[in-house]
Amino acid sequence: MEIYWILGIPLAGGIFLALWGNRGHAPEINALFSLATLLAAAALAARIVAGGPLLVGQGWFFIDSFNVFLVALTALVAFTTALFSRPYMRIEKEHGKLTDARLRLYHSSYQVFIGMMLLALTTNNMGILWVSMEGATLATVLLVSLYRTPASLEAAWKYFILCGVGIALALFGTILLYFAAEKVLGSGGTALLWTQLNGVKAQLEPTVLQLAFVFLLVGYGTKVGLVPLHSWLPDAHAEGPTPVSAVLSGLLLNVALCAVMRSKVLVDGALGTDMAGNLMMGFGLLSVVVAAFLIKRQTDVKRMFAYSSIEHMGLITFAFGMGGAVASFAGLLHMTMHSLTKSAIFFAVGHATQKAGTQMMDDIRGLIQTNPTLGWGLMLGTIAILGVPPFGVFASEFLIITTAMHAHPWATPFLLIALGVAFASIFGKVQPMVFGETRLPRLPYQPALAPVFLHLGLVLMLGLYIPPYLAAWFRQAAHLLGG
Amino acid sequence: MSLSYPLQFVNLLAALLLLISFAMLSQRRVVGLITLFAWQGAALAASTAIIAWSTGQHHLYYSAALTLILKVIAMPWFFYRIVRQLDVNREVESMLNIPTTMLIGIVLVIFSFNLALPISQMAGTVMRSTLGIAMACVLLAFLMMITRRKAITQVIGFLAMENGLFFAATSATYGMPLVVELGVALDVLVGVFVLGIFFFQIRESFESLDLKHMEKLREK
Amino acid sequence: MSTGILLQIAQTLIAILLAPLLMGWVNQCRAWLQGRSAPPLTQPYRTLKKLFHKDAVIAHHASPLFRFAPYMIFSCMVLAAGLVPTVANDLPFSPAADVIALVGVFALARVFLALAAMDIGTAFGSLGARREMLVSFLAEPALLMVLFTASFISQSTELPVIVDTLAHREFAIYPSLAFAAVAFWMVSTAENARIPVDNPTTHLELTMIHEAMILEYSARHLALIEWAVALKLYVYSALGIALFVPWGIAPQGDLGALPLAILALLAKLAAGGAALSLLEAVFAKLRLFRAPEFLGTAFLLGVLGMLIHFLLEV
Amino acid sequence: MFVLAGFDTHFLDLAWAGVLLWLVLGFSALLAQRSKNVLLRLIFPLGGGVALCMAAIGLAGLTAPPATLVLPIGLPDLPFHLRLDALSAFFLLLLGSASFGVTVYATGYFRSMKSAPLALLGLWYHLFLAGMAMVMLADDAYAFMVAWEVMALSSYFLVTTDHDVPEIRRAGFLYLLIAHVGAVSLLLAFGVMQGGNGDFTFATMRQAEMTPYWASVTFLLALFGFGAKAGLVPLHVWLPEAHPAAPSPVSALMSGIMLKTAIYGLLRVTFDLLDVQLGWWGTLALALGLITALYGVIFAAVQSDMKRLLAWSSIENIGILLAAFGLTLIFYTDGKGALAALTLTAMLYHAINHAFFKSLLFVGAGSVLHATGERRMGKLGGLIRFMPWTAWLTLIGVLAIAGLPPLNGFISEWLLLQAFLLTPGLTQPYLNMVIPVAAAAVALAAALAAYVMVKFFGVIFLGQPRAPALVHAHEASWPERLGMLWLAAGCLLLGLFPVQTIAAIAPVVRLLTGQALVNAGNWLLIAPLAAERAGYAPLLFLAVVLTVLLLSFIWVRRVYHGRVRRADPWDCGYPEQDARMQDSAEGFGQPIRHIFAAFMRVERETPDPFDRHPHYRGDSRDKLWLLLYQPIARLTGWLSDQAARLQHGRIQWYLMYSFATLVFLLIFVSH
Repeated sequence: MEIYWILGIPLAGGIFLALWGNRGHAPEINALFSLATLLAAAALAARIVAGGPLLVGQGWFFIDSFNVFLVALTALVAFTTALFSRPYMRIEKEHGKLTDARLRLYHSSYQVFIGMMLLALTTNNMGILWVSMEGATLATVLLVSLYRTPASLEAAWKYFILCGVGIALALFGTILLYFAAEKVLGSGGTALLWTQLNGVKAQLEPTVLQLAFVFLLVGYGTKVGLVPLHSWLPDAHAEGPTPVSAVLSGLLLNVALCAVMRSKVLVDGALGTDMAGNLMMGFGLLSVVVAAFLIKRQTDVKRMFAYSSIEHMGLITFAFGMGGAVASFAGLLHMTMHSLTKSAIFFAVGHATQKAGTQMMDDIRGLIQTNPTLGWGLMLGTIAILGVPPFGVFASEFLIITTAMHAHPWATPFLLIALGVAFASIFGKVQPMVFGETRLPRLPYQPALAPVFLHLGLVLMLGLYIPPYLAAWFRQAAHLLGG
Repeated sequence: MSLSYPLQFVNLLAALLLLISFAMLSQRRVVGLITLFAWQGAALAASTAIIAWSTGQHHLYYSAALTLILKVIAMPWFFYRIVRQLDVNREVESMLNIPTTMLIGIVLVIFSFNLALPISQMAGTVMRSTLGIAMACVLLAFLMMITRRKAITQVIGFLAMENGLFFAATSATYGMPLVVELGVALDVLVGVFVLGIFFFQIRESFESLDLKHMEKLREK
Repeated sequence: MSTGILLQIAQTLIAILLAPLLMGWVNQCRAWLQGRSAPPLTQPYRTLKKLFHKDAVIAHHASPLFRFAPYMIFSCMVLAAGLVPTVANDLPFSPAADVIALVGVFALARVFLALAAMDIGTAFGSLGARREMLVSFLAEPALLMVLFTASFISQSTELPVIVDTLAHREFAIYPSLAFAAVAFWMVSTAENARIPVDNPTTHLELTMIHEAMILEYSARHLALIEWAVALKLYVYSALGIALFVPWGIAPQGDLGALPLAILALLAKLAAGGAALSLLEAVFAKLRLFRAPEFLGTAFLLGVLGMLIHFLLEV
Repeated sequence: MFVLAGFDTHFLDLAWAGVLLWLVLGFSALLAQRSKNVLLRLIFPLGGGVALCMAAIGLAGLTAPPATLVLPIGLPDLPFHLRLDALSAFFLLLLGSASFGVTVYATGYFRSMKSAPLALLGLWYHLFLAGMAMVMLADDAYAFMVAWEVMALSSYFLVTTDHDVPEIRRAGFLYLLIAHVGAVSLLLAFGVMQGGNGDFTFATMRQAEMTPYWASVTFLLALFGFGAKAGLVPLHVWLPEAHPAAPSPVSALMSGIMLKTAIYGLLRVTFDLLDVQLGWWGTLALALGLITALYGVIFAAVQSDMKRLLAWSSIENIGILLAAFGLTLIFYTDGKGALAALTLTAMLYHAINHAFFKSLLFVGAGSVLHATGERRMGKLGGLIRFMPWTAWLTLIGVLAIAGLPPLNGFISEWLLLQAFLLTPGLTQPYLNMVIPVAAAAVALAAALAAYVMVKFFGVIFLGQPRAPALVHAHEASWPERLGMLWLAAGCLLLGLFPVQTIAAIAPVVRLLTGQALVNAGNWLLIAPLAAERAGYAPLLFLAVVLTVLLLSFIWVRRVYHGRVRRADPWDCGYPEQDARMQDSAEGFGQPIRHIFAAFMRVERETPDPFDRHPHYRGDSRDKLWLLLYQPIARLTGWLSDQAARLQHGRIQWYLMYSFATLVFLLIFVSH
């Protein structure tokens, strides 16, 4: 059964790497474990696409087309990130920023983190979902503070406290859910199984579910980074090591949003109103607008792209909030595109900052002279994330905006303004980084840019051509989300 | 309606929990805070055990034991050690002065009771009103986290919040499925462990656990 | 048709030959009004003859454009002369270019003159070119407005049709034409480099517009340009006649009316020339920066004329 | 070509093949970055060949029945739909014919570039062409938007070819930003038009019934979006920055062709996709167009950088196109089909004219830039003697854009003015008042254009060289001359054969307005509506001028003995002449600046009497920057400051946010 492999490999990897320490080839082993995970995930995806949804282990694990594609995506990005982190971390060590002990911590908790996210994605039990989300948080807290600089400690602390509190609220929501469920399903394990709940969602007590959803939304929403719960996100992204920033904004946010969606489906079923949808649209729109205006004032490149993650998460939340086949489809598509593109950008940014020795954008200039491939990688990645065709981010934005214009015209002025401001801010800052003259010397070593262009290539392809099975997959998922 | 004595006793414990929450809200000294936290844990463990006994939900015994070990013995001891090592006993005055905090706390209690009322009406379990109390505990702990200025007090607030959640779980729903309980417990344990590491790191780079040193990351 | 073509050619020839005479007449009248002893009527012809027999002196770095321009300007004016009905109203060529094209012809000539003036690269040449273009960018649309007013009235931009409507249909009073007439007078003074916009006889280079442009020309090129200038004055007068006092122009295919038409034409031209010189005598030359205001007024009058047409005559 | 009209679908296939070829050429350029010969002798010429084929396809497609094609790429439910009807065919013809000349020119122009950047440029160049072609072929919103943005993106990279110059970076940024905002508003327009069922094909949009309200919303959004691309005032600020920044052939493509894609889109949306049209749209477009035209030409007159001057004049021409578009709408909604046909004909005619003469002027300016390395007109002069080919070919373009007969610029203006003249009897009386004023504005713009062009040609090519180095200016290379010849020939032929051209445009006009322009004249005389109302026969016109020219020349030869003496210029006997005595570009524009000072912010540096090196600098800036764009920037900054207050670093406050959100939501749902 692939599912056990998928969960087992990373956890085993975590333990193994913790024991193995840094006695040579740890990065390679890390990459190997991720590769194994990726293969298992691919196998699982193939099976799901062939055979449809799947309940495993007395219904403790439930894999439908919605989460299996997130599983595949997670495994893929995890693998490429591992590839990227191999040279990156080596150089960090050469720069004396990291010790062997910390690298050991990094590698093992990286695997654990991936494992936790996969668990969160595949579990069928809302309780376990909560547990694994908390686990993922804990695994990354120490990664954020890996450099032990005051700034990184502060970021990690805020990350821990804010997300911890958020998660706690989510737990309360889960309890309320269970409280409502056990009256229908009776006490015991089954009452938290999502499939069971989904079966009886019409009978669940609306008032309780309302409260539950509020707690779940605020709880998991904190991890999604919805304004005004987002405050931890820019700090954590800017201060942690770049590979961590990549997986945080590329994967963790998706997983959290996936949790929100799971509960939304239940609440919609129970209430029969679109209260949940409206709430999500409100949060999404707020996030998009606020993030766009905050991007404008950034000087630190990683911080800027962290805010852009908030913006895109807001856009996705907005899309899911709108509901309907097209919007949900667009939301899923945007999730994928954002993960791929944003992680690619962080890879490129990582090398750029490493070379310049700073994250201040004013000190990074003329990458195209010092290393053309890196420069073009960053430029194309930025253009992609800004939603310029033919890159796939545009495909989803196209669907989202047109649907919004048709279904909720009132929201479009905000979207128009926010997208415009975000475009002006990000592009106006990235352009001089890539183009123009520079004082920096050429890059001494060859950066690992294969992941960057792999991701961008995928994004480009998906912008022009979405393979039918992938489309079918998206469509099923969109249908599951109440399309 | 009349409740059986054990359950009345649980109600009493519930009231006690709420009381302790208020006490924590007003407590200035860190050590006192830890003590109160331990008591809260004890009350929680007791109520869990009683519910387990009176309703025959055997898995609740496990969680009662867990609570006892973790929240009454392990963590307080751990915190005492930290406080002694880092001597951060004296808490500087909180952001809001105590009376105001109390007033807000009362408002919160009323709010959460109102919120819980319709739900308790339909509660299948014998324990009705406890949900409101649990929610009140959660919100009070939240308030405490907001008002306090030391890292360690924030953590204690965080754990008090978990206590509230735990109480909600046990009293309102006779506890979550065992796996979940174990998972939650594990998470809490790891969390506290991580926190411990943190305290020392923070300590060695800021020479104190005061949060005012950690306001560097901001929008200029 | 054949008669038409004959008439067409005859009319054009008349224009070419008569133009210097008109110029002479205007100069004579002005001399009288200024109390000077007038040059003979045929003075322009003599000037032309003299110029044609002189040696041409051309600046070293004059480009071919400089030598090509005079011919171009001259032929543009001849073409223009062929478009305006003066004696007879059936001009088989006129459909080839209506009033808008007529304005286009003037513009073409002007542009070539200005370019030629800039070609040598002297201070006065480019100064003149700039001023000429400045004057024209207001005068040209004003002229268009005047012509549009007439076209609106006669629902056509073909001059013969316009003349036919105004002269040979039942008589009607068009207030819009009054505005147009004033505008037309202002434009034609500007376009023909007359007072108050420009002074054809000035010798003070700093005040020159038209003269400054042709300072570098000599001999045959100068002769062609002078002739073209005379033709331009003639065409404008003919245009004015056709628009505002068209009576007497022989209608289509009515050869009997020709002699009378010729006499009428001569009379009108004489009167027009006298009037022009009179106006020149009473007005003073404007400062250059007043010129745009002057022409702006003309432009506004033209637009007003059209608006009034829409208000009162539709 | 027309014999093939039976196999109409093949034209679309061919067009698609052409697009593919361009793409392939682009990427092969990237591969061939080692050798410049391959790039200049093989890839660019092939691209030119494709362009010529595109022109042929367009010409054939004009008369062929509409053909559609569905590609296997795109979104799952939305593969790329392509369609070739008369409208797209016409613009394809415009694209192919103009870009052929430009590309031929480019093979000579880029010879001085290094091969690596040239390869990159080749990639973007061909992507740009392919993108524009796709815009004209696209038959669903997604394909259209993708092509639209590919076009914008590739042109952005072309503009920033010399990205080490800060001004050029700024120009490129401004360009891409405004293009993107416009694109988003186009997205919104398509969002209104789609039926809400996620079906974005134009076919369904054509069927869609729309209330006047939503139709107007769509039109305004489209006007904004396409206006941003076309450089409609006040969205024009990027244009005078970006067009000069690009290498000259690229400027030619952008000004000559890319701006027309906006016009194409406007026509497509308004007349083809929307099922209702309202009169006031026309009035709005007319007003905006005239404002744009006058604004553009006034600023063109005061420029001292030759490429900026041309860019501003492009704004003017776009304004005229838009005015014609508005007039068409007015007539069309007023049920005056014949007049609508006339104005639309004028508009399309002007579009293709502008494609030719503006490209010609830009490449001419490019040759000058190449030969002298100087863009400031104040440092040029007298080039007609050192580069006669460039000068005389440019002169054709100058006369054409100045709207002088018998060249092509005059015809479109003539048709437009005819349309103004034939208006009386519109149902809304206020229009009858508006029209004359509009006509006056058009006439004014045309006259000013002549002023601008005299300045352009006179200052650059005539007079004495203003810098000693100019004497060594070398003539343009042969490929450049050939390219310019092609474009100049286009100007001449379009000017001399209006009847045939109008006949060729007729299918487009019929497609959009339901009826075509009737020509009452014969094969050499255009007479819209009726022969006795208006007529113009350029061939005859030219014939007469040439005959008179010839006769007068011969006759002068007769009477004249033909001695010519060369001497120093006389100039009223001023002894020493030097080049600094001529009008500079600023000087030539000074009267206009003096008259229209209200529209611009004039910055002057005047020398004081004791200056060692006295110099004068006069610079006229666009006032809209201060009045519109800077306030927007300030507002954004202010809002950003407000947003920044959220993020002030104190964790207690962050917790407070979560708390407040929670409580708020709880209250929200419990009531």
